[in-house]
Amino acid sequence: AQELAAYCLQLGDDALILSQRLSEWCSRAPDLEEDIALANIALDLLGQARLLLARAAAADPSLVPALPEGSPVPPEDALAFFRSDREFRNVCLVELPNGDFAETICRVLVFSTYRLALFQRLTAHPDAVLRAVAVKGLKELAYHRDFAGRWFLTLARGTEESRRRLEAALAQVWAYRHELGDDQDAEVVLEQVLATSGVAAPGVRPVSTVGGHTEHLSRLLAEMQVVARAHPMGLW
Amino acid sequence: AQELAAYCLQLGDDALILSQRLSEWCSRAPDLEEDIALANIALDLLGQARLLLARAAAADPSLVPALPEGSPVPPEDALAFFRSDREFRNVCLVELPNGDFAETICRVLVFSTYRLALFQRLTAHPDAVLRAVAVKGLKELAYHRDFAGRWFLTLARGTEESRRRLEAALAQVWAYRHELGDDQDAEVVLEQVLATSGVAAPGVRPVSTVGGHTEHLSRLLAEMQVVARAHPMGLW
Amino acid sequence: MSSAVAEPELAAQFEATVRRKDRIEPRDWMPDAYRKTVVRQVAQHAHSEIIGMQPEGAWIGRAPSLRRKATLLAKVQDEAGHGLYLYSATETLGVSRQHLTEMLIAGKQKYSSIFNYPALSYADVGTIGWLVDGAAICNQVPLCRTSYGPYGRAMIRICKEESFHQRQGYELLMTMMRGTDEQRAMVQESVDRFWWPALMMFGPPDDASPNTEQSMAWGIKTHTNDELRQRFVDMTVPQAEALGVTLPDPDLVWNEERGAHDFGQPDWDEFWDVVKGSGPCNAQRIAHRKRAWDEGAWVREAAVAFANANDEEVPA
Amino acid sequence: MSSAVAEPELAAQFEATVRRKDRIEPRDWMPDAYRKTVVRQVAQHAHSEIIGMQPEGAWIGRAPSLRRKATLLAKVQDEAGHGLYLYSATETLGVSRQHLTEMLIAGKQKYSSIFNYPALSYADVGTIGWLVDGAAICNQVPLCRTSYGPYGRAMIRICKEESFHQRQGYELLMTMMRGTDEQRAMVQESVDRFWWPALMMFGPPDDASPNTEQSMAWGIKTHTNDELRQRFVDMTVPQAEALGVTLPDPDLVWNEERGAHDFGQPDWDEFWDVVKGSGPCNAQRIAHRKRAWDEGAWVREAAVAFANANDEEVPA
Repeated sequence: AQELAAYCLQLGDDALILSQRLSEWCSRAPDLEEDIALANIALDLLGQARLLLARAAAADPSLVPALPEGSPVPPEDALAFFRSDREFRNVCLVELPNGDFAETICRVLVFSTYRLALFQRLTAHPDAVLRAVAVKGLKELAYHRDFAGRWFLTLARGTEESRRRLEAALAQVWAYRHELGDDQDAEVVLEQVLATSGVAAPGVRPVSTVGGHTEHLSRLLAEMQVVARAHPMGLW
Repeated sequence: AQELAAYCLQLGDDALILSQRLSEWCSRAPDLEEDIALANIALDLLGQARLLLARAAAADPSLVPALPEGSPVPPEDALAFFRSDREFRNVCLVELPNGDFAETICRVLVFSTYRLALFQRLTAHPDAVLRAVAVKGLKELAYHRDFAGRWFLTLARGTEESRRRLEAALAQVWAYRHELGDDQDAEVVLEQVLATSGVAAPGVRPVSTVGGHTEHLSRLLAEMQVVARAHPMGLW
Repeated sequence: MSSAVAEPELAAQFEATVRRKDRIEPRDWMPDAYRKTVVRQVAQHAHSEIIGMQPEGAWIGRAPSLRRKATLLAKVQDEAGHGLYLYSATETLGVSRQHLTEMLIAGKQKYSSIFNYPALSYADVGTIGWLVDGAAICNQVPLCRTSYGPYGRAMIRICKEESFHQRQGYELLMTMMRGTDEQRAMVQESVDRFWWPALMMFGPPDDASPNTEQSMAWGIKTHTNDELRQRFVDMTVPQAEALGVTLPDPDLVWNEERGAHDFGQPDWDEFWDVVKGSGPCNAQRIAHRKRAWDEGAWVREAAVAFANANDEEVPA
Repeated sequence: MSSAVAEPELAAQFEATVRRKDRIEPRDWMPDAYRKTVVRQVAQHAHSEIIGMQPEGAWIGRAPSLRRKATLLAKVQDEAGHGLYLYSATETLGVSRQHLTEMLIAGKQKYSSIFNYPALSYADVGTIGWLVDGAAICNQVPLCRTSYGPYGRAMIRICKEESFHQRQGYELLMTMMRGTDEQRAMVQESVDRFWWPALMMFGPPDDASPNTEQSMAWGIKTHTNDELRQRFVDMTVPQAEALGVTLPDPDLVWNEERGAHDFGQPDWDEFWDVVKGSGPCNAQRIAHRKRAWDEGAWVREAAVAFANANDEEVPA
């Protein structure tokens, strides 16, 4: 159960932190359609995060931070808002600042491709809850990947500037790809997207992630957790 | 004593928040000399803030937020780190994001000119502590004003771009000038700086500050207070 | 735009349609002044949805529970959707979203002044839902029967979602009122700030609203500002009581004789100041929108270039 | 650069000066290779000061007390000052700060790899002061007697300030260790992350450090990497004991015979990875510096234009 909880926490944190980053686009996207689409992806990931954090809390209640006696904060929120940055289990890739639209597209493309391949396998996981999360997530992640894939192609074939930005963005994201593990299925899909767009896989060295997190996570959490932490007895 | 405390708090908060903004320039200024100078101004203002918050706490201990029994947090820190944004008494001008170097220069110029005029009068204040703060602050503020004034002239007479940016920046700052009160002495000095630089006073309408603060303050405090609030019993 | 050649028959048809309370459709003949008024009003409404994303959007990142974060994100997303429908309605009159966005950024078109007030606490998310969306609904429900077809149909969909948002906002405040003392104080403080600006949302008093008469004759507008304001106050007072907050108006009292509430007047000088650009957030809102639009330019250009290249490849 | 014409007398003078441990001054004759080595080393040192502002600078805004905020701000400001002196030293050899900054941003010059590790908690501010400044001092104190005059004199001033920083960092950790359990855990966690990278600051083992011999012959360097590393370990172990933290090296033990500590080797593969650009923060540090430099370009241009215009007005 502890192993399951740790695993759900890791998957949940990835979704939560990327959702937080994507929601920063709200009212800032290149046009209304993308504003809506990025919010949609953020919402889907937030939904995944809630289910996964709740599962983690149920599987191993000792993970849930202690709150003052009588606090009405539910376990999913205790995990999201009352853990320190050192306790988060997400990959560094999802913590990085958004950068420009190309960086966001590349991150969503790589992240959702790997996660989709993973969720396909999780549909056979022994834990029924995790299985259900995976089944529900498949459609969402396929949409995220397709959205990012379409924009990847568009930016690759659009203008010189969009091409230049896309390649720079891909190189940045590519350097964190190793965090997502070896996954043949995902790699094949990414190769196809790159080939269709006529973009070469960047020849970048993997970034070291010793330390577990980047300097960005603690800042992200400072914002995300500020209201919840100011009201540990609050009802929302 | 309550009136004195409220006054010291207001003066202290102005200094604290502007110091926080100026310290954001650290490692980001146009060149090393300006990096050092802006840090210097931030340090001076931080020093003023500490004395003023301590004076406010001494004059009216009821202002100091309650902390858990046995907390070692001193009053100046309780005021700085454990008040909510609604309890801060600073003007909106100091909360605004830094913007570019021209905006920072215009803000420092206007703020320090008014504060210098005010501190000159405060050297005759009945409260000895406040008097001492004012005396100490005079030299500091004159340096801040002169630094900003020199750069104001440089940007006004530099390139077309610097002129354009300076004028846009001045218009932004000017719209908040009314918060600093009527002050003949300060206005005369500013008129001189503008005249020397050949810059016309912007014809902007004063921005309404109903609500007391901008949307920026709560974000600024989220960052400023995050570590202190995570450790209310912490010793630093 | 139409030439001086009189088209009395078309004009008569138009008048008759409006009188029957039927819809004017994009391909129907319409007076130029009508077209302009519709475009102006719909554009202003669209801009309000888009600018209105900002004050609430600023709190998505700080929502204090994951459930509230999802609710708020979805709500702000809905506002983007409303903007989208409304810009589509202007497009039926040949005015593009891009053109209107440029007018907005250049300060040449307005949006609802309420969004020039800052959102300073999470309670504001609830208050904006309750009071601001509430006032918007009072303004907008009659617009579902507005004479211009695409606008009226957009409003039907929008109003449905707005009522949902209003209930969500009210429910957030209700929940907070059951929480801690600090939370209750946050709610009251928020209501204190938003009450008067919410009343201003109905526009100036009727005797200071010169366009109302013509807009009503054309069936674009169906009630006067003061009528709608009264309706809003009467609807809101019992809600405030149920919530347990005080509305910051000492003159607010039930008038048995009128069967309605008497209430004080907002500070109309403040109203006009904000309309003229001196509100707490006017500059910030436009700068935010301009920055997003400018920073997205290269993406929109890439999309156009890509679409054009594909059109060339695939023969029609 | 110097022509093939031998200048045996000058060369002999240079050698003699170095042997006497006197200073080489900017106008003295010096071998090209010496000049290049000095420029490379001083530039790298200057870059380290400037890049080193970032990890700690990121915590100024979050310092948990006003006293610590002032201390940290002053410390990071000192680092900018150190950068300034050191770039001045390279300017005595005709290499400008602007040129070196451009080389840094282009990734053509190095800085101390330690700054490619992230600062993840406020305890890191203390640990960087204690271990990183501590290691820097071990490296730098001998440099006060380095053969190139302006570099040596800059180092005297820098070392004085660095010792002050080191004591401040240690004092912060001491204070935190007297605080809460969480604070003590933060300190230990921070030391665990920084111990090995601090040992790497002395460079690769002597047998893998090809430049050391020539630099020592020229009096630019006065001790080998391993000598300095040993000195640092011996100095730090008792400080760690006083602090109450464990150094994360199971092989660390006092060797009575040598009168020194035995200790394990850092992961030299990691070291070379970080040097080659794959450290956790290499890209971030350079991007930050590049952005500041690029965004400041218009200001520097304005200053130059203003100075030139004034020069014209005031005849010499």
